[in-house]
Amino acid sequence: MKVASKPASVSQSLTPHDVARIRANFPILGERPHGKPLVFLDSAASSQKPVQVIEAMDDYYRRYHANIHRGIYHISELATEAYEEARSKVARFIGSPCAAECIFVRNATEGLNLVAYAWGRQHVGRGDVILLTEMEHHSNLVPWQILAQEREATLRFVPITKDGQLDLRSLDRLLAGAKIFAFTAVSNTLGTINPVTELAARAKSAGAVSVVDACQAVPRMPVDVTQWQCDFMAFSSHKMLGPTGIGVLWGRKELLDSMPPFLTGGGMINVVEYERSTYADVPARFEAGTPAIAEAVGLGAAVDYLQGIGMERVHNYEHELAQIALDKLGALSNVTIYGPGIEHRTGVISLTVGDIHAHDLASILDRLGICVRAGHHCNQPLMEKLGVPATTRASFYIYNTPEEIDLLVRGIEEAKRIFKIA
Amino acid sequence: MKVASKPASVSQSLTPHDVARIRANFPILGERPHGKPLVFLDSAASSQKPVQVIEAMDDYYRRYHANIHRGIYHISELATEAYEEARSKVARFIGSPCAAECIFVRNATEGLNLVAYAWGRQHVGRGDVILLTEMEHHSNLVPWQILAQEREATLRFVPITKDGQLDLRSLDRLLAGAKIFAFTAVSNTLGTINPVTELAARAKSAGAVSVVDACQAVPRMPVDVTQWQCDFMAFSSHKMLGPTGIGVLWGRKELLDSMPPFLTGGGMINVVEYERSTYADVPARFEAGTPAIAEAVGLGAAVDYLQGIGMERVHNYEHELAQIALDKLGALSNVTIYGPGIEHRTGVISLTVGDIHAHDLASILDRLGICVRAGHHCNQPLMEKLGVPATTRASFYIYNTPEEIDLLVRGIEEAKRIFKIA
Amino acid sequence: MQDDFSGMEELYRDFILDHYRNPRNAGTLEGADATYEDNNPLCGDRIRMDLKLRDGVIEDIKFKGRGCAISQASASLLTEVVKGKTVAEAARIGKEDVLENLGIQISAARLKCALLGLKVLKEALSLAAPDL
Amino acid sequence: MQDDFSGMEELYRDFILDHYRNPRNAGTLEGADATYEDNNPLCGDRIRMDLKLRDGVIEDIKFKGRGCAISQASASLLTEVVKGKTVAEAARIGKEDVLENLGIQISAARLKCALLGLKVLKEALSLAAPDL
Ligand SMILES: Cc1ncc(COP(=O)(O)O)c(C=O)c1O
Ligand SMILES: Cc1ncc(COP(=O)(O)O)c(C=O)c1O
Repeated sequence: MKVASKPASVSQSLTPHDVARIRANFPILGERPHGKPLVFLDSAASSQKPVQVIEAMDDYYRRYHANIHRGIYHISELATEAYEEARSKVARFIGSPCAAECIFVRNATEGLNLVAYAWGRQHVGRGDVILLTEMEHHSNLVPWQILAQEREATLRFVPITKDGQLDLRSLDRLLAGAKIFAFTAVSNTLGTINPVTELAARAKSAGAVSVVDACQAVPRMPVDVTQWQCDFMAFSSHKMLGPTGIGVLWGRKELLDSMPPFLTGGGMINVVEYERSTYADVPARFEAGTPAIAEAVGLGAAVDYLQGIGMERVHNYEHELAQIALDKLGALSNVTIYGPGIEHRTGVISLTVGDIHAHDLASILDRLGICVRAGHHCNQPLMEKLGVPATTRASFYIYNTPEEIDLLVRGIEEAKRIFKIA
Repeated sequence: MKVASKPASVSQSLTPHDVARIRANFPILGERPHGKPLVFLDSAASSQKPVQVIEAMDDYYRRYHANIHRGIYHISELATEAYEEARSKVARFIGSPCAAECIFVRNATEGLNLVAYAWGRQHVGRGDVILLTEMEHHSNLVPWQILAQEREATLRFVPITKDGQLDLRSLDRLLAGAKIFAFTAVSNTLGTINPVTELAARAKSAGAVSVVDACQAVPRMPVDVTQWQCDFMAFSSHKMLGPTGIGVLWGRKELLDSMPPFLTGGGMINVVEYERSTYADVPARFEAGTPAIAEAVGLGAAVDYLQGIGMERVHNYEHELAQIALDKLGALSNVTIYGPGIEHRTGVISLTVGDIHAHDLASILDRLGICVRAGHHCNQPLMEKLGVPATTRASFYIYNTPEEIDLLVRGIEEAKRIFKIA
Repeated sequence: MQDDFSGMEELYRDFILDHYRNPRNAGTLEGADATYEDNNPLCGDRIRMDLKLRDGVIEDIKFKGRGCAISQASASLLTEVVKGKTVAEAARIGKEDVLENLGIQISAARLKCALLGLKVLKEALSLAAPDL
Repeated sequence: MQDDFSGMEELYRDFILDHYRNPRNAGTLEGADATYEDNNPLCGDRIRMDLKLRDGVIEDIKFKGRGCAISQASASLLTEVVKGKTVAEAARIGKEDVLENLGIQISAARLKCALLGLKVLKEALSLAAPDL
């Protein structure tokens, strides 16, 4: 790490000492798969959890679990408060002026579907355009395909450049007639950081609502919806130190207020008669049934943890790791790295090694205790575009170290030896 | 408890000793709200969790959390196995011949919506009938209202008798033209146990699919879909000792196989191109995005725990508690109990006390550490039918004791004193 | 066991029970200038208020409702307080005033009950005097 | 560090790498009696097989695919095994046979890779000889 020589950035990033302290909070880092220390380089798929998050949920179940909202007794009041407090924490974390703008869903995927169903079905008609990009995760692609099929709408795609950035030269033409522009803030395959503020502004000028897939952004960088000026944004708890089973759809209040319910049942109603019902205000309107209460508590603890570090520092540290990784991996023969240069990307790095298939590489690394993802990363069409069947992806987070990058480099060298590649 | 005088039933129920051992597994029972021992009589809303469940999830996060399915490394394989093993446990628990018939959803509410969207939108058209009952929870009512509105279909309701049972005399007439018959196995307000096997068979004869809301049944009695011969069944983990954030939709394989996807995105696809996609087989087809992995592990542990006791014994013990409660509460002046006699019901008891509103009663009981639910129990139209704005509901589970019923009785007496009711 | 309930006897004081059982200004108004009804969806409490104004003064007010002692007594008390007041005066009544009138400690879960009447009154006022 | 990989060198033995890099019976067949293609959606491995039968015997077989060394080598090996066999013989080939031919230990996560070729072969056979 070049920290020592860059004093200005020290306070803005994590020191080895900080990282050591962080690592001590993650019990799983003590595991030894195949007898090797765990080197977890798959946080883009799902991050690990600090004890603070695990214990917050544990504590919830041991001390104050009860169904929320309709309970008058003490522990139900505590549970209700904790659930709503988690919503407020999330809202503050993403710069939302109003907690009611944060809907708890299962994961980002459900959040994106919610928009496609509840907003999309209301506004998208025959011949309308839905604009996406060529780097979307299946979760920000398939829901729009289905909407387009149902409504005979047209899908368009912002193309990507050779180095994996959005090619915005024809954006205005593509946006013409668009009702929706859905795009990712950060590519989960290429690591590309997209210019969200610009994209949202241009969507608005064209009369389209902007839907931001912030799955890879919220865990890794300061995100502020007020600054981004987008309309909807979805992300998952499990990628940002929080539990599985919960995610967030954020939406501008006026838009959410105008939308019909999607999933219906207990908790989202106002008056129910046998034949018809009226519905509660947001956010309750979009949270049918007993919600993921313990998970909200866990997500709140994850937000606290990240805020305790500071998202600027999280982002800068990951950037440093990305720089080191690009330098070291880029120096290896027969290694191809996809995506843009360091100034446009975050710590998600996809690569291929000679003719070694990604699965074979991942299997070999696994034996060294190194966890990477191999495959299409829910980006099948992008893989076609890149002309590879699959890539191996290493992704870094606050608990990773430069030493782990060295282990990755050695692992790749070993794979080359086994596959008899120079 | 009359256990001592009924030796035959001892082995079929729980002894005070068994219950004491069970109670020791539930950390929350050591809480002292308002300085009083916790008397938790709201398990119908959400049950408490044994350490076995809490620790299974804890262990998951501490030792082998990773995203599932696409991971080649060791901990991802462990997570994938644990997730699928949970599915198998659930399938065996409900007598399903095939694990793929169990779809993990967030809660029963989402499961019922899934049927309404994916099966309903495909099969229900103008003038078709959707048959429900007058005792359905909002979650098994509102999704069908919306479907009926969209498709100009007709809702019908099986009426209830004075004592809160289904009045089946006109069932054949009501079923004429029905595409769907959705009904609860056990009423969450009245405690009524419905004759599921008969209802499902009569739905089948009439050409309707049967959709069973088993939220209150699966936690409390042996449930076997092969014996019930129903088509779909939904239930929630959080009511059966498991975590929040997960539930199950069970469906007959042929039906699930024939259904289009509902939520779409990562994990539920086969081949994705920019313009179109093909979808995975069930159950993956209905599980879009990163699922509730830790929650599945927790649910699996809950199933193990319940099976360790045996569902016959769970059911019988609850029946005993219900009997005791009906006897003691029924003997109080100015107390009205809703629902059928002991032979048709389970340990969910709704009551009113003089002109004391349910919320006031619940507030008073809360000060004694007694947790009961007050309100409409997501059964607003049923409340209208019963002619009360709200009831107070006490519900019993394996960790409750006859002594806690005595405390409830004393609490009600105190409320009457405060409200100056004889 | 009695001492367990100090908080409860405090909450359900005689005058609360009296307002609950004998609500003041109960009923509806023929030819009201404004009528508003709302409910608390989570618990089902419901309150409707009818207002008659003359020269900016609340000449008459009636309410109808169902729900817990807290919500009904609170609404009943409120009608007593605002009757004869100007619309402007009534519009200035806040949460704190309502809680002070009730004179009891309300837990978070019951706050909505205590304030439902006030919410309905405010809406009715803004219907009756939209320019306010 | 070499000893870390005993399992890996075992898995990626020379003949596996050889089949991966020089797949036998690679390509497609003009006028095939049956063609089947499948993929493993979770990882993207893809295999297509073309069969030509004569008198119940697999006269020719070709495969085309992409994916990991395990899936491609396994498919390549399989084509060698079944070529010249009767349809009935080929239909009897099971998972165990495939794994035995590979002669290596496969972890749970990679099992689908190793068996994709077999799955495609079975489907192609049932297309070519539906009565079997
Ligand atoms: C009979 C019944 N159906 C459906 C539900 C809804 O369950 P959930 O809120 O877990 O989706 C409940 C519980 O509230 C219930 O008791
Ligand atoms: C960019 C992006 N979008 C969407 C998703 C879907 O997230 P989830 O599976 O949590 O719904 C992911 C993660 O897999 C992602 O990286």
